[in-house]
This record gives sequence, C-alpha cells and structure tokens, in this order.
Amino acid sequence: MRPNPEESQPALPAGLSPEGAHALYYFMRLTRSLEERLVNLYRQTKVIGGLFRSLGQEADAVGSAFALDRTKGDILAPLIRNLGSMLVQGATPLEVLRQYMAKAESPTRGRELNIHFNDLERGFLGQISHLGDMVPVMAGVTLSFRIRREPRVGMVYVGDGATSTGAFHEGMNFAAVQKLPLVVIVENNGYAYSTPLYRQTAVSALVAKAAGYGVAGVQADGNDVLAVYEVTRAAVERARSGGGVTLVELLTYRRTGHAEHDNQSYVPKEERTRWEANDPLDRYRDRLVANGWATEQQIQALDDRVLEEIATAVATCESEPMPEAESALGGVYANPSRLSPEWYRILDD
Amino acid sequence: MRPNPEESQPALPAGLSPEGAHALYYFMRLTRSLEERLVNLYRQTKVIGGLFRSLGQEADAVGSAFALDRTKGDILAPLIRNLGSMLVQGATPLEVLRQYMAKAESPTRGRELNIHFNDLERGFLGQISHLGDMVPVMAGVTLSFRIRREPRVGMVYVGDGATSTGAFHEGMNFAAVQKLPLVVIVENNGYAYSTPLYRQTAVSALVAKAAGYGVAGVQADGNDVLAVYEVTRAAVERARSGGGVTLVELLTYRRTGHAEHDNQSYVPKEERTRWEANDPLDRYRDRLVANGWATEQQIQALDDRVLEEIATAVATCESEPMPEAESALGGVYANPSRLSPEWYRILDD
Amino acid sequence: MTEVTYLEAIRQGLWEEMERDERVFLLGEDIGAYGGAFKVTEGFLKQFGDDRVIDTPISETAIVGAAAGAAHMGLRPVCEMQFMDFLSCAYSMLTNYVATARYRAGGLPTPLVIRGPVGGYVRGGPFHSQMPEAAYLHTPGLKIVCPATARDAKGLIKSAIRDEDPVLFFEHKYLYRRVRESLPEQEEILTPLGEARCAREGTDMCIITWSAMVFHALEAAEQLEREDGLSVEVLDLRTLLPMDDAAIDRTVKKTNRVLIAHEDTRTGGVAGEITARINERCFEYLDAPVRRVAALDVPLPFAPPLEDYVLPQTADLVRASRWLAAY
Amino acid sequence: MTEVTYLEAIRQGLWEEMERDERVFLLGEDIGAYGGAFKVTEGFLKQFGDDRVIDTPISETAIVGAAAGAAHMGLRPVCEMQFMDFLSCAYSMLTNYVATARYRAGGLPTPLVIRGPVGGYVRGGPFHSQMPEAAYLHTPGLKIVCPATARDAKGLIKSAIRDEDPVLFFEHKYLYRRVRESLPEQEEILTPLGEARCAREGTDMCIITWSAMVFHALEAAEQLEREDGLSVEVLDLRTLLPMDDAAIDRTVKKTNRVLIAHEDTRTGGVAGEITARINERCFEYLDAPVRRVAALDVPLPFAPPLEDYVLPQTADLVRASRWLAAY
Ligand SMILES: Cc1ncc(C[n+]2csc(CCOP(=O)(O)OP(=O)(O)O)c2C)c(N)n1
Ligand SMILES: Cc1ncc(C[n+]2csc(CCOP(=O)(O)OP(=O)(O)O)c2C)c(N)n1
Ligand SMILES: [Mg+2]
Ligand SMILES: [Mg+2]
Repeated sequence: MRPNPEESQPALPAGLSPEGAHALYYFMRLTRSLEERLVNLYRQTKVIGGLFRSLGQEADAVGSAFALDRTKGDILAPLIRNLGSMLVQGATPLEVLRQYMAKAESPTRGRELNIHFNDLERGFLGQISHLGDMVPVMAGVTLSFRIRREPRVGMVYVGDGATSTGAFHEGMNFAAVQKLPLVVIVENNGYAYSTPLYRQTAVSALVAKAAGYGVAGVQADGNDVLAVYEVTRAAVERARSGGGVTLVELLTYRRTGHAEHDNQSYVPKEERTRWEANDPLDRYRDRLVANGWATEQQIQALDDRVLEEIATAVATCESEPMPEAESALGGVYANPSRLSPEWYRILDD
Repeated sequence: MRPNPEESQPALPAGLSPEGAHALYYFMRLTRSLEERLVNLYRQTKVIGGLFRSLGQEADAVGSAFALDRTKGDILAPLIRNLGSMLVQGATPLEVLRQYMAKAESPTRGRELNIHFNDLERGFLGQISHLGDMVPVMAGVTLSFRIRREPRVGMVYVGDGATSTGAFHEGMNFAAVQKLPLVVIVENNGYAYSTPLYRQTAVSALVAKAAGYGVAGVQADGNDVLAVYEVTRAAVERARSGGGVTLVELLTYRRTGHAEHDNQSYVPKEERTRWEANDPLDRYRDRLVANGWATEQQIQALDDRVLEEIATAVATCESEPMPEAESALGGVYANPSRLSPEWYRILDD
Repeated sequence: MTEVTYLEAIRQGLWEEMERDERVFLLGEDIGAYGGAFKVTEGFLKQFGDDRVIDTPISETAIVGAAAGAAHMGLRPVCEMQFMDFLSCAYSMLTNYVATARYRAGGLPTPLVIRGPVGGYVRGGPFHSQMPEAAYLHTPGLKIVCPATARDAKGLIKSAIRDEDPVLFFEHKYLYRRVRESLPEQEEILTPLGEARCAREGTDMCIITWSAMVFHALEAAEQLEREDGLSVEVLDLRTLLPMDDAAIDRTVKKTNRVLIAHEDTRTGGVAGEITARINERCFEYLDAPVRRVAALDVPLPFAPPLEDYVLPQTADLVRASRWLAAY
Repeated sequence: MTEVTYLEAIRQGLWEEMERDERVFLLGEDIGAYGGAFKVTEGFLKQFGDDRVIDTPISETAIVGAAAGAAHMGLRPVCEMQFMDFLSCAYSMLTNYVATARYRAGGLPTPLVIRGPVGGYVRGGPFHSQMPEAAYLHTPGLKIVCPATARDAKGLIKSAIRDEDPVLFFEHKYLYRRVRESLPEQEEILTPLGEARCAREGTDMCIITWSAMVFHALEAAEQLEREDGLSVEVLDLRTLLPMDDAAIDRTVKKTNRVLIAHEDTRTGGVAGEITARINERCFEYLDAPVRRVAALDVPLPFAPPLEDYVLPQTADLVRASRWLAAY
C-alpha cells in the first residue's frame, strides 16, 4: 500500500495514483457519453450498421485495460463492448466516430466497422466478428514477447458466449502450455445475444474453466472498477513475471439489448432493475467523493471535458466525407503486382 | 454386490457375471492377437496403409465398451486404438482384416481404412481422422436419445492429444449444457504421436477438465480392466438415469510407436520397461486365476479359440479380391440422378 | 393468396415441415425465445417445445456435428447459422465428416439442413455479408441451394428438409423483407432440388445467376430491352450443387451469348465452374466468350461507397451485356 | 551439385532461412524432437532451440492464429500442418482473420507460411490425401504455392518465407522422396512467387498443371510425341494465387488447344477458374474447347483400385490430349 496522503482518506489500490483514480472515472464517463452520443447518431441514421452498447459494463473494460502498462508496450484485444478498453489505450472518440460513420479518414478507411480497428503502437489489436479468434491471435502476440524476451503483457477479452467456441479453447490451451504472458478477461455479462449463461455452459461460474487449462483463475465484481483494476493488475504482474496465463472472470451485466435493434424481450424486468441499481459509474463516483479521492467540482470538470471532447469530435466527423469508391481497391497484398488478383478486376469493355 | 458363488472367491464387480469376466479376457486377447497378426500381415505388405496398435491399452478399450448395454442399443464411437471396443460391440476380425487389406467385401467396400467403419445396429460409429470430431457427433447421437426419450447411452473416446481440439471442446460443452447421456472416455496414454502430455496441456490430469464443463469426472487405472469396467459402468448408469455427461480419464500407456513406422526414439527407455511390467492382459490373467474366476485350462481354451478365429478370418480374407475400380462411383448421394456430380465424370471422348 | 415476404415464406416452409414430420427439429444460436437473429423461427419454441427448438452455445462445429449425429439416428435436423459467415467455423466438420458420411461409411445417412443468411448490399462489413457458395462447391456430398423468390424459398426449404442428404440453404438477407409475393394458401409448394428456373425468356443472350443477383439480372434485362431492344434470358440456377446442366445447355444453345453473374468474388467463384462446363459441353454454340460479372477480389468492405463499388450492380450487368451483344 | 530429394530441398530452404533471419520460427505438431511426421524438420530443434521450433498441441486454429499474432509483431512464423487435410480445422481463422488482416486493418502485416503435405497416390484414404487448393483459391489475401520439382520446392519455400503476405505452401507427399535432383550448393535459389514455369516446350497443344500432376503431364507429352508425333507444351503453374495470367496467355496463344489437369475433384476445382480466365482473355485463340482432367467427384477412396480409378492418371491425359488434337 502506498502511503496515504490525507489521514482521513482510505488508501487507493496498489499501483493507482490519485490521477489514475480520476482517469478511471474519465474513461468510464467518456465511454458512457460517447455511446450515448452514438445512440443519437444511430437514431439519426448517421451510424452505419449496428450499434453495440457497453452500458453497465464500463468498469470492467476500463478497469482491466488500466491495469496494463502503457509504457511497456502491453497490448490488448478488445471485444465489441470494450470501447472503454480502447479509449484507455489511446483510441480517440474521433476515430471511433469515424469508424461508426464509415468515414474516409477512419482508421480502416471505411473497410471495417465500429471498434474493429487497431494500432499496435498504442497497444490495441481490433477483433474480427468471429468470436474466440482473438485468443489464439493474442497467444501469438504474447508468444512473440516470450521469444524476444520482452517484458510485455497481452490481454484478451472474451464474452461468456465466446467461451463456447473452439477457437477460445485452442488458444487458451496453447497459451497455458506455453506459459505465455497473457491475461484472459472473461466478461460474464449474463447473456450471449439472447442466450442466458445456463444455456451456454453447465458451469455456474466461468472461472471454473481455469482449472481445465491449468491456469490461475480469479473472479471479481465487474461493476466495481477498483476491484477490476486490482485483480487484473495482479494477473498482469503474474504474466510479466513469468507466471503465465490468468483467467479473470468479471461479473457484470449487459443492460441493453445485444445491439440497438434488440428490445431484450427475453430478459426478466426485475433483473434489469436490479442491475440498474448497480451502475458502475454511479458507484465509482459516489466512492470517489465519499473517500475524498475527488471533489464534486473535479468530477463535474471531468464530465464537462468529456462532453466537450465528444462535441468537437462529432463536429469534425460529421463534416467529413465517406471514402472514394476506388479506394476499395488496393492493400489486399503488400506488393500488388500485375499478378495480384486485385488487378484482375472488371475487364476492359 | 451380487452373491458370491464360491466362498473362497473374491466378488466380481457389480454387474459382471462369471461369463462376463471371461469375455473381458477373450476380447482383450482377441485384440492383442489380432493386432499381432496384423503386424505380420503389415510386414508382408498385405496391410495397405499404416497400422496402429493398442498394445498395452487393451484393458481400457475392452473394459469401457463392456460397460455399455448391448441389449439397450447403446452406441460408441471408437478411436484408432479402440479395436477392442469395436470387437466388444460385435465387429468381427474378418471385417477388421478386410478393412486393413482394402478388400471388396470390407464394411466400407475399400473406401475407408482400418477400423473406420460403423454399424449402428451393433452400436459403433466409426471415427474419421480429424481428431475431436466424434465428440460433437456423439453429442448429436445422444441428443436423439433424449429427444425420443430412449434409455440409451452413448460413449465417445478421445485421446490426450485430441482434448486440445476445438471440436472436443464444443462437443463437450454442448453435451454438458444439454445434459446428454454421454460417457466421454479420455484415454491418457502419455503421448499424442511424439508429443508428451505436458506439451499438450498444462494440467497434470485430464480429469481436471471435467470441472471446466460442469460435468462429473473420474479417473481410473486404464490397465486394470475391472477398474475400467467399474468406473465406466457407473458413468453409464449416471448417463442412463439422466445424470448427464461423465468424463472418465483412463491412465494407460502407448507401448508402441504412434504407428508401425514410428520407432519411438523420443521415449525414455525406462518408461517403456516400466509399463511393459504393467501389461493389462498379464495382470488380468493372473487375477482371474488367483481369484479362482478362471482356470488355466479355461484361459488356454480362450487363447486357442482366439487364434483359431483369427486364422479362419485371415484365410478367408486373404483369398478375397480388392474392389472393382468402377465401384469407386456411386453412393455420394442417396439418389444419384442425372444431376449428381458423380454423374459428371470423365466426358465421353 | 396472401402476400408473404421471402422470410415469411421460409418460416412457413419450416413450420409446415415441423408439423408434418415430428423427426424435424431445429438447433442454432438464439433461435428459441428470441426467434433467431432475423426472427425466422419466431414462435417456434412455443409451438414445438424445447426438444424440437434447441438454443445452442456459440459452437458452430458442435451444431453441425450434433446435427450429423442426430441425422444418423433418423432425425431431421435443421441448423441455423446466425450468419453464414460463421459456417466457416464448422468447415472441417461439414466437409470432412458430414459430406463424406454416406460415401465412406457404407451409406450412413446424414440428412440435415444448414440454413441462414448470406449476402451483401446491407452494409454488414466483411464478416456479415459473405456469399460463401464457392467455399462448399468443391465438396462432393453436399447440396447447395440459393433461392431468389419467396415461392422458391418456401418450396426449396421444404424439399431440402425432405432430402436424404446434407443441404446448405443460403437465404439472402437483402431479400428477407424486400421480396414480397402472393403464395397460394392451399397448395403445398415443393420445389425440386437441382432444377434451374427460367426467370425470363429471351433470345439474344442469357444471364445465368442465382440468389439476389437474379433481381439485378431482371432489372438489367428490362433496361436492355427498353434501351437496346435486346432480348435477354435470365436463368435462375436455384441449386448450385447439383447443378442443372441441362438447363444451362438449353439457354446457352438458344442464346449463344452468356453472362454469368454472382455476388461472390471473381477468382475461385462459382462462375469459373459454370464457364468450364459450358465450354466443355457447348463450345460450338458460343458466339462470344463467356463473361463473368462478380465482386472484385477483395474482402467486402463496409462503407457504402466501397461496398457498392466492390459488389456487382445492375449497371455492371448492363455494360457487360452490351459488350457481349456487340461481340 | 549434389542430388537432393524434394523433401531435402524443402528442409534446406527452411534451414537456410532460419539461419539467415532470426525472426523465422517454426510451429506445428511433432516438429521438434520427432522432426515432423515426414521428418522435414529433423534436426531443427537441436540447431535452433525450442523458442524457434515449437511443438504445439493438436490445435490447428491455435497454430494458425498464433502464427498470425506473432507475424503482426514482426516475426516470421512457418506453420507445419501434419497433413494439409487438417488445415480445414483452421479454415475460419485462415480465411477470415489471416487473409483479411492487411486489407481490413490498415495494412496490418501478417507474413506467415503454412506448409505441409498434400495429395494422393499414396493409399492414404479420404483424410490423408486431399489436394485442397480449391478450398482456398477464392480467398483474396492468400497466396498458394504448389511446387513440383526439388529446385522449385527450395526456391519457393525461401521466397514464401520472405514474402510479406500469408502463403500456403502445398508439398506433394508423393514427391517427397521420389523426386531427386542435382541442386547447386553455392548458388542461392529463390524462385519468385506468381511465376509459372514452362516445363516442356511444344506447339500443338498445352497441358496446364501443377504439383505432382506435372510429372504425369510430362509422361503424357513424351508418349504423345513418341506415338502420335504431337508436340505438347507443359506449363507448371507453381503458384496458383496469384496466377500467372501472362504465362497462361502465352501458351494458349501459341498452342491453341488447352488441357488443364489437376488432382483435385473436377467440380469446383481450380481448372474452372483457369478455363474462365482463358475464355475471357484468349477466346479467339481457342481451336477447341478447354478440356479438364481431374479426379472424379467423390471423396478419395482408400483401396488401390479405387484410388487409381478416381485420381487422374497419365492415360487420362493421353486420351484427353488425343481428343483435343483431333478436334
Ligand atoms: C463464431 C461466431 N458465431 C456466432 C456469432 C454471432 N454473434 C455475435 S455476438 C454473439 C453473442 C456474443 O455473446 P458474448 O460472447 O457473451 O459477448 P457479449 O455480446 O455478451 O459481450 C453472437 C452469437 C459470431 N460473431 N461468431
Ligand atoms: C485435427 C487433427 N490434427 C492432426 C491430426 C494428426 N494426428 C493423428 S493421430 C495424432 C495424435 C493423436 O494423439 P492422441 O489424441 O493422444 O491419441 P493416441 O494416438 O495417443 O491414441 C495426430 C496429431 C489429426 N488426425 N487430426
Ligand atoms: Mg455475454
Ligand atoms: Mg495419446
């Protein structure tokens, strides 16, 4: 435990500075507000394709990503509901908006959607839709760390549903055998699309799967950002010091439908109400204030900053064009030659 | 426990009659001797393709299959080293020889090799080479039992190596969630081809995987045919009575190479010697005699019967032809029509 | 006669077969309480119960493998892929286990249907827009069905369920709610697998196609008639495997100029196979090279201008047709 | 110059690249202590250590996925499939994740090689004999290499490892120990991807083929020269993706009669694509229909008479060539 600056304040978790505590709040708020703005844009049909919310899961994404060390080149692979993790790693609201609105300047130049984009320098590798695939891929990323003796850590997110995939299993097992510096965050948010946990697996807690792979397993309250931070930080430390894989189960709840079109008719109302009362942002805000880690004014300032940043980003993004049609070509291969299949396109008429 | 016929004899395991005890020996001996004969034929290049032995694993195959109820329509899906299980279910030496020698009268008419053949009436479904695939398939077989409310049980064999496949994982999880009447026999024989267990998985006992699927898990000495029978029988009972899946880990050892061409250079010699001293047939024979469950003469008679049956089968098989070339056509679809791709063959010149 | 959508036609076909034959059952992700991502199976759980409408884990290999096992035992499984893009996860089980079962295992029956949405034009990005027929064309033992109309969607799903072999049933998601047709309520619709349909008669040239591209072809044909006075035949293959060679021969021999149009990428697409067959069987009847119109050889991008550029459009068909007619 | 087998040539190519570039590493099942099912990597573990020669669990999806991750980070993974038949287990990872990475993810590099044995004529049965090039042809982003000679096997594996994109490297197991050639010891052999090789000059007709079928084609060509006085050109494509259209055009325009031969089944095989390309680009040069010789459309059976009947043989090439020449 770090020395406590003010006698009256409870200590922050190990490794977390007062600025860090504020940053956690900032990123959670940024996630929440950016998604709210996206819902608006979606209703105005300015978002192309589906919109996936992480409402109620912001603590799990932000707290876990925050446990990585951005000075050491750690890398994470997020899921669709890990906008917060991407923001922590340095993805910007403007990039996210551009992706959702299919703009020419988006990181994928309009080729891929939503938060499917990456920047290995900043430390995030975008997922593809096929669930589970990022586990083997991150096993490979962390294998490169081990081969090169780099003290870097990888983190990969998996939903409760995605644990059923063969790719998850093969990647977990591979990483376990190779004792790779990988933290696997299993986000148990109760549902996979409409499928409740008990139809996805016969275990009642997904952390039970750790034993089957011979790796460490821990569970935490995914709506408590500090708890998330603490367990993940321990897992990151274990990974960095050669202790291998940890499966971290974070218990949380998907408060919206699978995507904006889904009205959640399959969800018992009480269940939703119960989890609304367990909002991770509210909880953390109250705790910040109650523990004297932040003042109301500081929080207000963070809220204001978030809204302003989003407003600026939206303004920039909205005025931008979509990509030129012809930019769909190119980039399938590193060195397009006259022999490239791209070249073999519409014949001259 | 059934009443003990002779005061001086220890009791047989529940469910096993004295005839059953002899049958176990018979099937183990039949497996061993048939494979020995196949090695001969292989050296004479009469076996086409590779030859896979189960030397030292006969107890695991025979004891587990014997725990099924052949009067109730139970079905098993064997692996390459489960010749013994196939024989228990009623596959004949002649069928096996025909398969290995690619004969026209073989169950697959020369289309598939070795013990890749099936008869759902007798209760065995042949594997394909792709490891792990039979787990989902047997989940489907047992799903049909449940849908139709039939009191039948399925059994599927998986090697230590095959537990790493995505197919194994998806099938296990599916069966676990659906609580299907399926017994999963994990044959831990120490190696997958040349790969030792510790390079295949980070768990030291594969039974640990049961917890990750929320199913029952048990472990037994795979070289003790009665122990195998007992644990498997309990698992079969559990399955039949609605208790769902059991993962049964049988500890055994692959005393030969992966196939006949493999000289096992990667295996420590002491290890092999140790397991040679733990031969399941020797052990069971000694126990039969020591416990008064069989006389030396009875055992000799069984040995003789086995050799005679094999000799007859070999004689029949050797004289038989391979299939006619044209028989390669047909049977891709149920109703070959003029539109079938088979029909679309070599154009008339 | 009531107006039904393409989606509703599939729903009706499934429903009728489940009522007719108690061996038929459904399995897939979110098909029960939720009724499927596109609501094709809405109401089925309530009607048929959870032994016949099974919500599965996210395990495409297990879905296909379990369907095979149940099919061996005499049931008639119908699997839903949430998007056909995810059938790739069951590629090995499907091509190695399922497709070969009858041939290699002494006639082991494996009657099953794998159905689900395919296709683009919906801003789905590279993993929710695939038109993957070419990936499965080269596997003997499979059948591949790609209906374009509501009538065929209903008639073919029913035939697929009654078929003795594994059938891939590719539903074009762009058509789900855009196609509406009057279907007879009394008559049972059963469309045989393996038979193409002449969607439009013509004499100057033909467009051979299937699925959503049929509508582009019809649009192009009308425009070409109007603007160029060309008479364009449109052949809707409906089933790709087995392929209706007789119908292909007929239209080629009649029109002598052939355009093959598909939504999938050009290289390795099904048009290659069709071109080869035409070449082998009707070479002397060709007055011009067989032309292909297909997607460009890139993963399908997301942004509307990109997707529109990569996917074949009616204008592409018109341009290629004019080239053919002028040849 | 020493005589080396096709297998030894691959071994040498791998060895040289591992010595040259420390980013190159190997992963696969039983490739370490055992040296691989066919002993291609024998001695590598001892030389390069277990960070660069990694024995993996039986997890093809993990092998390919992990290779992709390591490749993103700048390493140069070379995966071995014990048999290419098992690459089907990684089909989704390969076609969806690996092949699209550069295109969809802002140029994300994924240089990796997946190598291993393909092909029949070895009594391997349906799951150890596949020639699966057609399954991957229709995925933009992949390259597919199928060497026939020892020289090409060495030169192409080296180029594949140096390539910036994912390469499938299909080694024909029938050729492993049957092909023997003298290779120069000093000269470094680097065969560029995407360039066909004229294996035999001829003027009356051409056979376009690759992998083991090249030898059948050469045999047929010799027989046809001897018995019929025909001059047959043989074009060994070597790389199927990208395809060397210029070389194909050249031989078609020169010989005007084309036979395409492949070991894979006919329907959906690569010959369809080649036929379509020839048709589009050289239609006026064709004096006869393009003919295909391929395996029959069944899973490859095991028994020798069956396998021999299903797979194309030299006699099939001779017969089809005579038909073409007489057309
Ligand atoms: C292999 C695969 N199958 C199916 C899908 C379709 N799909 C997309 S999201 C989803 C549910 C995912 O649930 P979970 O893993 O719990 O993540 P969550 O949405 O709850 O964050 C499904 C089935 C997919 N993307 N990939
Ligand atoms: C999916 C797949 N990958 C690779 C192989 C090649 N292969 C055949 S047997 C084998 C080892 C199997 O080991 P294990 O499962 O332990 O069974 P055992 O041979 O020990 O009985 C391997 C790697 C295969 N058949 N299937
Ligand atoms: Mg979930
Ligand atoms: Mg083993």
